[in-house]
Amino acid sequence: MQDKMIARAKELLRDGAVNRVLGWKTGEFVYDITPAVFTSAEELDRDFVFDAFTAANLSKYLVKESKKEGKVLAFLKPCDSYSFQQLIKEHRVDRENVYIVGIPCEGKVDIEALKARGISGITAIEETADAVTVKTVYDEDITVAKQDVLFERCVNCKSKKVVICDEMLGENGEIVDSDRFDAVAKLEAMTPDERFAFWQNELSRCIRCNACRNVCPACTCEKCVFDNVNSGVEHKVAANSFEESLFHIIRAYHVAGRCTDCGECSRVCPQHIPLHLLNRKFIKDMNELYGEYQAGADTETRPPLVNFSMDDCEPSIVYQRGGNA
Amino acid sequence: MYQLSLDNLQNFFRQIAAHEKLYIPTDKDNVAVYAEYAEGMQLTQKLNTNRSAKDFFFPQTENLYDLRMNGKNLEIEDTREACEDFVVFGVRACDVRSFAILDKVFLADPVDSYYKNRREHGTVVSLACTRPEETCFCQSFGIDAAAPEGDAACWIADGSLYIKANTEKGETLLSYVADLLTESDGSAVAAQQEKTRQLLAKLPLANTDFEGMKKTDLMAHFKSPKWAGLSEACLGCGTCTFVCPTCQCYDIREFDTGSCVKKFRCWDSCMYSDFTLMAHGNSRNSQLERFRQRFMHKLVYFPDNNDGVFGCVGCGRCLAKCPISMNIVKVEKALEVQDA
Amino acid sequence: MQVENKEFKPLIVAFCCNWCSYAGADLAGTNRLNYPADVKIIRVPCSCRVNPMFILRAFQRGADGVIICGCHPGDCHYTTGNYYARRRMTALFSMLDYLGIEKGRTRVEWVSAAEGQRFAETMNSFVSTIISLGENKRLEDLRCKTK
Amino acid sequence: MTKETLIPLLGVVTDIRADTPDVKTFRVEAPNGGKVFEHIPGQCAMLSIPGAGEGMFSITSSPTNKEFMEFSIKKCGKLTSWLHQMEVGQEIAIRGPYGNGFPVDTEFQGKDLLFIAGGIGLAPLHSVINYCRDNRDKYGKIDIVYGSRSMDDLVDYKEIIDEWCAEDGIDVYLTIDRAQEGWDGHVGFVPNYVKELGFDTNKTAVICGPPIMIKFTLAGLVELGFDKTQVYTTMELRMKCGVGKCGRCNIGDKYVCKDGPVFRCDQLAEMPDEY
Repeated sequence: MQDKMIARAKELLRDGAVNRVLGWKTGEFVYDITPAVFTSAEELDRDFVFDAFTAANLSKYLVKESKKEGKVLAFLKPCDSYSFQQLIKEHRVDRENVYIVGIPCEGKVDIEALKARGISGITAIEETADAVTVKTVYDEDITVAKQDVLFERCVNCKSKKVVICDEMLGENGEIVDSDRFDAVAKLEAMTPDERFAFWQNELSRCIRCNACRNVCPACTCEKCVFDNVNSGVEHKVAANSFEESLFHIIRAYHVAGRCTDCGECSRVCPQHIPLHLLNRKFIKDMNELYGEYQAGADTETRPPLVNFSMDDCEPSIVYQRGGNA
Repeated sequence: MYQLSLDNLQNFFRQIAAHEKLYIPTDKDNVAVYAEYAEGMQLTQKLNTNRSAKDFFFPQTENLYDLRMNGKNLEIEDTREACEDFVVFGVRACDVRSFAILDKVFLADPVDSYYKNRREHGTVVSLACTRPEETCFCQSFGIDAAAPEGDAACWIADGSLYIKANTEKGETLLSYVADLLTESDGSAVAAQQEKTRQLLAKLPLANTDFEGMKKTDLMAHFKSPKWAGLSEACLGCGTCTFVCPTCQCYDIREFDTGSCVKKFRCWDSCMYSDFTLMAHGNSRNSQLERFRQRFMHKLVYFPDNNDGVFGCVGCGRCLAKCPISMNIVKVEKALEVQDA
Repeated sequence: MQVENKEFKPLIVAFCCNWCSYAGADLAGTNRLNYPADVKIIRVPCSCRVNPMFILRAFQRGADGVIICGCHPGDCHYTTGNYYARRRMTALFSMLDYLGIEKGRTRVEWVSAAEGQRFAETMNSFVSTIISLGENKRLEDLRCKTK
Repeated sequence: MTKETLIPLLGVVTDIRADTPDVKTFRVEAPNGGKVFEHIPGQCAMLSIPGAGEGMFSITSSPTNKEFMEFSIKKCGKLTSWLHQMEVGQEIAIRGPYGNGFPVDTEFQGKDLLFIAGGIGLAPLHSVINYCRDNRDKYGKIDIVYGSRSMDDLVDYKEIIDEWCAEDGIDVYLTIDRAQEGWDGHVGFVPNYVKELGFDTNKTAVICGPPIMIKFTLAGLVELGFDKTQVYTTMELRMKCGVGKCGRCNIGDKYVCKDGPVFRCDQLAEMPDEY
């Protein structure tokens, strides 16, 4: 796929259809891949990469890139295409300045999951269709099935379909029947005390680095309330459990109805907090209470929180269901 | 050098904990963290803790003092709590060196008494590495992962813990566990060090050389055209700063509790847009400038002010944690190319 | 099991919409209907003015319960404000429940300008719910509790 | 310096003067009288008010004054607005002194001095001007060029007219940006006025004012034949700790709060342009 992408990018550059390419750039050790803008065929040949580790969602970069001079070619995976379409819906990107090439995705490998298997000192990684083979300085040669080391978001993939593109490289996939809400349901089934203990433990690890916020393609405010000195909540550090909860509730709430469940927040969290479980709770609730809704699936429908119906349920429904008082 | 069978490790911890608060790296939620020793707590098998050890001396947040205003009267109350003696066990060579770098900042005149107080009460027991990771590059800064510094240094080899005191504090620590220790000639340690050093030489970043940065002067690095490309993907989050053992920038803020105003200090990141924001404007408006500041500070400004010592210890945390995998090694390599 | 604490005086914050519920509270007052003095009313233009942050901040500052009162659905002064508020608060309350905050610490009630009686009853019932739940310990900021 | 670097001392505001519509001068003394701490001209202090924040201000009074310190402060943000509202008798938190100050006892000694200020930029120079007046025999001729938007915006106008202008060996040149009724002095921007006045190049110059004014005045002086080593300026940047540790005012290998705020212009030329 990488070769096909480079070839197509070079064609489009040469034809003048675009003047730059947004993609992924190789790093020092196979897996440390950085999003980058390429402007020439040489750069593409030298540095462009697309493999099991090109996990970063490029849509957010298009907010800025699409405002620049000329058309930019962006390679979007299914997840990224949902985020991009949501940004179009919110008028955050200039669609006409972006040429989108959709690319299929079979899931991305989480290096942390590999390392959690005790693999360290990685010197090389080889990838086949359904496995990765890792070589280490300890003269090991370890083969792991991809399925076992995918990101959580890929294990519970919601859609392999690129929802918006100018052209598709390879075959577009379909929306997948996923079990992504199972983890949320499991938490809902706990008692409040258990849930409280669970989240206290998770959120107490937060170091307030803002990676979850800054990577989120839905978090595109010019000035975040948590950076606004006049908001009274701009503190740079989660000084206690209250501020941890406050930050994460508001962060998730602010993208509720707009979150496409791309899973970037959990991917980047240096403290491994399962932030997607907060976002998914909102999605699950809204699906159940206001009808199925997938952010980014289209550009017309109104997101549930900026919509209403006369016969919506009352907020007290929250305390009536579940039954785990 | 002294020796202790690993079967006795719990006794070793127990006896230290009987004298002073003891922190050891242990596994929690799939990562290693420093935790106060409790009966039966196991030492992690992981190379290093998820967060750095700088919290022990420079915590992410700490209260400085309280202010109370009553009409025109103001009351200033120093609220710091007395610091007890404590021991941090199992600090890796890179993190031990980070304390020396923080010392250069906080113990320089005028001394930061909050930091100094903790530093004086803390005993650092290092632990030699045996299984370095690909993200490690401490050797680029002259750090020997097989021979860590610290008040006392430890090695784990052939089912035994070897320990050697380097300072008076280290000697005091050994006195807590004297009955558990036997003399050793350290041959097992030497053999293990040899093995570790061979592994270190094979690491992918083994040949990263930061000294090349010094060949070019400050303004040439500052004006390098490379910064634009390096910083273009930067999200402006503070991950690299907050996992870094040597980042020391802080903010002083206040929290109004309703009954008083608490002045506290907390880690800050030069990557944040409001770091240099003032009432009349911002001196670093773009992420390029902020990104450049972080690396210029570590690789150029800090050595300029501190006899050539870089503000980095090669622990590799930022390499592993950056959401977009941009890091100090890539920056160094890019700037180096420009020199050639 | 919550031990009944006679000493416990809950602090309740009530966000009342200017057009209905605040007038309802006024009516309760002029009719001399009793409701606990623990309820502190904050007047807002519309129930949909209530940002989730307001609710969390109230808890931070020591509130034990937060209630949002607005016009009855269909009667909003701004036509549809309370419909939006209804969805938003549902989502927020559900999230608080998900995080393990006690059910019932937050509530939404629709009270019209003519319902002084209903306002007093609502407040009485909410205060007694909060008394039975006890002090807010799960969304508190200890710094605000020190003297 | 304040013994605990981050913990302030108490100061009492004993006098407040309104200098211009948006500048007030505050006199601060220790609760038991006298100065809270000693300083040298050009140094700063951190003033704080609970709830309004903390900010770095230059000390405008001369160290030769043994009874009190003064601060001329322009209203422009949250903290300064609060300060402008307070009344005499208010206690505030103060720590310092911070920064290097002007080299009054070394490089300045025996030199003819040229002070150039724009607007509130007079505040840091006020201290050094009065210090030089009080140690008159140590310095040569003193020239002061001071400009502001309008007559009403000239800080310390009364003192300038009554004391500075009246003193032998001091020449004061005032200017305002636009002509106005009641003003028969010079009209025009400071950098141009300096060029018009055409000073001898054997002087040591000190500039303070808005960044744009500093830039053009420096260019003007260079045009007149001044060398950058003869020109000093004082800067302000966001500061939190005041002791070169919090990293906020770091430019190049300098910390403005510790290595500055006074810089010689040839030093500035070697620093990254981030101020």
